Amino acid sequence: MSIPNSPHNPDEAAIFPKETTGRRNHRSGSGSEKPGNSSERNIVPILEAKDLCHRYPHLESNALDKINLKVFKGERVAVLGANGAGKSTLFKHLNGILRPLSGEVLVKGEKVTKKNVRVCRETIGIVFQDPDDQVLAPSVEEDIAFGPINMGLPRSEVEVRVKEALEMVGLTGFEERAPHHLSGGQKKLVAIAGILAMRPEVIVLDEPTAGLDPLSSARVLELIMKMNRELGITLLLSTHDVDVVPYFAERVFVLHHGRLEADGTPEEIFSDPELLRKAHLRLPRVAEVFEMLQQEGLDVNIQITAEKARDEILRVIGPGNQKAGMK
Amino acid sequence: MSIPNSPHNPDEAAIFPKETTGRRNHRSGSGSEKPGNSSERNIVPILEAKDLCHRYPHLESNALDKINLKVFKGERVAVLGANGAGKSTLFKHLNGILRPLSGEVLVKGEKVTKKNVRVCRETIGIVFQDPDDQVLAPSVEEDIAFGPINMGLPRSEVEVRVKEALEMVGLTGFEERAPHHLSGGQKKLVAIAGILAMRPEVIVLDEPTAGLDPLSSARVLELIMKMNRELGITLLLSTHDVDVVPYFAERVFVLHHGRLEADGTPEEIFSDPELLRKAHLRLPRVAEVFEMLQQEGLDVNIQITAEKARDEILRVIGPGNQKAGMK
Amino acid sequence: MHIPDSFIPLDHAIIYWVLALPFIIMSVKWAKNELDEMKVPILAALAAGIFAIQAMNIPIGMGTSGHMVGAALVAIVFGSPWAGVLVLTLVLLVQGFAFADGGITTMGANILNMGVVSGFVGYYTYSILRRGLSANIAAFAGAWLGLFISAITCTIQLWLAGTFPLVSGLIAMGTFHLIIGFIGEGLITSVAITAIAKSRPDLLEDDLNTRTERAETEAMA
Amino acid sequence: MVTLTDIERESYKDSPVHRLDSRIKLIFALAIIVYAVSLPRIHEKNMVRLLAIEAYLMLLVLAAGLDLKYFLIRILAVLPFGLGIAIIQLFLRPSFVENYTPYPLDLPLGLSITYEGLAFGSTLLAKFLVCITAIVLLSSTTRLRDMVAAADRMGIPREFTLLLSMMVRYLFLFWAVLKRIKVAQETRLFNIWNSKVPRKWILKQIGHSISAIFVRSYEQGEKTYISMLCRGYGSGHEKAYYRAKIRTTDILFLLLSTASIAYIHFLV
Repeated sequence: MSIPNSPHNPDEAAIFPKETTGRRNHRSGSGSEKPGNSSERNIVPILEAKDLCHRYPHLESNALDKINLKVFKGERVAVLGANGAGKSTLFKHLNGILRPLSGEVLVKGEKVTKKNVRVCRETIGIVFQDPDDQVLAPSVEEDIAFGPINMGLPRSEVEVRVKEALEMVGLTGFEERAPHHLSGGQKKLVAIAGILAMRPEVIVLDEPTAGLDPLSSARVLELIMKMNRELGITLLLSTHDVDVVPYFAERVFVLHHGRLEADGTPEEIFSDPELLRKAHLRLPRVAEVFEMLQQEGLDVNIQITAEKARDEILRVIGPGNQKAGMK
Repeated sequence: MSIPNSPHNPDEAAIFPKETTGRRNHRSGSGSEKPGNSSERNIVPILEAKDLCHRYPHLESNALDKINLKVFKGERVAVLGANGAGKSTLFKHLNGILRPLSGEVLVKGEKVTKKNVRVCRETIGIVFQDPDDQVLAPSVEEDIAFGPINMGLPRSEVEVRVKEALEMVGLTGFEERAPHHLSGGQKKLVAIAGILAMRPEVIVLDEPTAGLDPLSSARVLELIMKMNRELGITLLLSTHDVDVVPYFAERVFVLHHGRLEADGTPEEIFSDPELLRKAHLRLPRVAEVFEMLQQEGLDVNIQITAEKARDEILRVIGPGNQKAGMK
Repeated sequence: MHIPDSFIPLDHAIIYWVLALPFIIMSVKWAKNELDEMKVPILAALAAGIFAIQAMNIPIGMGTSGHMVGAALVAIVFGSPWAGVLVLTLVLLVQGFAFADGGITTMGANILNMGVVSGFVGYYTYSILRRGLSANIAAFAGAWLGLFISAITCTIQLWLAGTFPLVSGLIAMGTFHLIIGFIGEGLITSVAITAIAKSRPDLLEDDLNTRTERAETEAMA
Repeated sequence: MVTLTDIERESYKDSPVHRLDSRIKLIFALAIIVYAVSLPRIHEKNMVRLLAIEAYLMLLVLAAGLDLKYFLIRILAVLPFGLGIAIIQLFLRPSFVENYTPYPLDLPLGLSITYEGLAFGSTLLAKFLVCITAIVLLSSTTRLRDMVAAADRMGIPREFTLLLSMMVRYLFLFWAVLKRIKVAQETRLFNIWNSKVPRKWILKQIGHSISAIFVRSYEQGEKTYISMLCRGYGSGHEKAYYRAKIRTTDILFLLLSTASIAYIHFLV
């Protein structure tokens, strides 16, 4: 038995059509001139990177290489990439934790500088991958209050925010609990609440479902959707779990070896299996079936969610044949 | 947009048909009387748990509750369960790290006792979820040598084993590397090599693909299959990633709240969506599409791998209609 | 408080090494035999953790920051000063050989001051005060006193070496560590003990034997 | 600021010095330090000898291809404390000298400098410099784990070197944890000098992060212990694993260095 769906050898796929990448890259770079779906909402992107480069002192090559991207208010964007593609490095630039080697990051049109970095961090909250790095206080409420207190808010306001954040993530009643004794999924929720309490406009989440089982993972994703829907928070989420992306993202960035290889809707991205394999990723499981059907010569479009897959299969079978297949 | 495929509320599904569970449990419990697929290979199971119970001192309920299972030589078994279902606790009983509250564990028909525990640990190797818990030496070769040295093997033999294990996992040339310079996937391979060098008959892997990106995950699974195929190692693997199971396992145990809820082939297990939801799991993404098609009244069988899904869809479309759908 | 090489003449340095060695050997023996071998990996990982903890800046005031030593904290959690000796020995070895922080010839003296003195003084002050006071106050006093006494020992060693005048040295080092120790060692240890009591209450169980028994029932080592 | 990462980066370079056996380098560094410390506290030849040794060490630094800026930063990182103590010697009267010759210089506050104080202070500083250079050279050309292996092969009991080797392994892990914790705290606007929040609260938060690292490293040890049991730990066969052998170049280096020190001591 062999394991299908394993990404190709990267060397094999190295001859990737450069033009496609170039065009894709531009879509984000020139969002303001060419009014796309997202730029209609707002002319000034809430978050923008211009030719952003980063290099770690001990490494030879750039960890981020001329990244150009724009995120608009209210969007839900997924950053897809294998481990080491540069997702976490990119995120650390978005609120001025790292300083660019060249290029710049703009928050609401303003360049992130040493001066405005505190404001930027209030605008852009980051939820890190391992909640144990973030949730340090011995009780849930103390941890959630950490950000608001650092912002210099008065005690009463802090209390309101802690209460609200706990309600939002569905952990009311957990105030006194020690985070150490919570499950992985619950700890993740506390980490998110800690950021929510700072009322940021953008929340960046690094691999929010990593290590979580299906139930916790679904809960975290539901919460993320709710934050976007109810609070209008712009979301940027990194993941290497391609199956989760179609259910969450309106737009997808594909990152590979520190370069932004593509920027498009999930449908666009996942209709290009070669692109994904080059980035050491794979197709969603459902899409894989459709790719195989295409290889069999069937006239189907690649679908990425279960619902659309069902509809596409029903369409191919056709209303006449459907009866034949009935029980 | 809602997230489909989220497991149901556990309370809703609480009225789970007890009979089914009972029957399923027995399949494994009475393997010797009723010659099944697996017991044909060997009468004495290489690993067996009899009414195994475990309780952690600070908890009220049993972490493991009357577990009965048998694993036969050369099998590839997946233990499916949500976080906290008891998978890791079960594994720690299999080589005498934990002592049962009641019941017993048999390795090659012999009860694990304080006396033979060292031999058991040479027979049954455990690869833990987080390679940082296991890779304890500051260089790859020192780490792989740890097990063989503890077995009291002569120096020359240790060197041979280190070399072989590194070859097997494809990390030859990494002898001198420091673990913190390795990627997550590579660290996992080192952890596996450390166990392989002890030449165990059974390898137990706790969530071997957790946190790995698609490429690393595929590499680890390929290695696992190779160990089974080439070295005849019996494999027991825990996971909550249901999508991976069909590509790996011949048999599946479903664990929930410390109980063994089911034991069967992947096809059997995944044809029962209710069972999975009760265990806080979900159907594989591909199977989900088929479940939806069934709900539409289509006469399809639930398929779990991409290949079989393709064949099933082609079957439903039928050879006549297939032409109609052709490009 | 790390005494560098050449600040103590070689003959003195050798005497401090000779004094420190039995403590180091005893502490390894303690880790291996006294309770169970489980202590060995825990102490190694903890030494790595203490190394990171010592790199955390603690604001003392007026723009100066200090850091924690941690011998008392380790000794209190393990219920034995030997743990403090062993962990600090490991940390000082790495600091000395990797960072040139503290010397090689003077390492014996440094281990005596920071590991043995602050571990023993810290732990026994804690355990005596613990009879009548709450854990966090006892921990505060233990850690503070441990650090203070070890600074005094350090001053005396430098005086014996002829590098420091006794009185003014005592006044300078004493006041400095009285202040640093109050915040950096005392307060932080007390907060840490309270926090550990909440996340891992079992680590602070007074009766060490119950802990060992539990470990034995769990592991068939 | 010198971090573990910088030290490690240098130690991973490749040069004739890096390739020397770690035992040889360890013995060499120890010999240099013991020699420097053992020189008399006041002696007219001290300066020449120490500076000659320092020059020899600097030659090795160049041969090792170390980043000179990094090397300087590392020296400067530890120098201030030593410099401070050395400078106050000028104003003190070293207790081990009986007669003092005051330096003809009028100072306020009734301070005076003595020739003996000057000689002692400068020797102290020179010795200090040589010792730090030897250690920085050692740690920049020898990986930490090789030092542990060297210690093991030189007869330090395995019980202790296993502890050291595991500590070195987890050192880098917790260094990374510390960095991640700091980044996460910065993201939430934590700053130990933030005047908008009470100092007491800030100290409490530091206590929390320290206890979090403490508990995490303790639990890392517990988990590692379990995995060690699974790999037969406690069988009594504990031995270290290494492959390096001492080569002729190692012996030559040791002979050359011994000769150089001897030459410096007796003939300079």
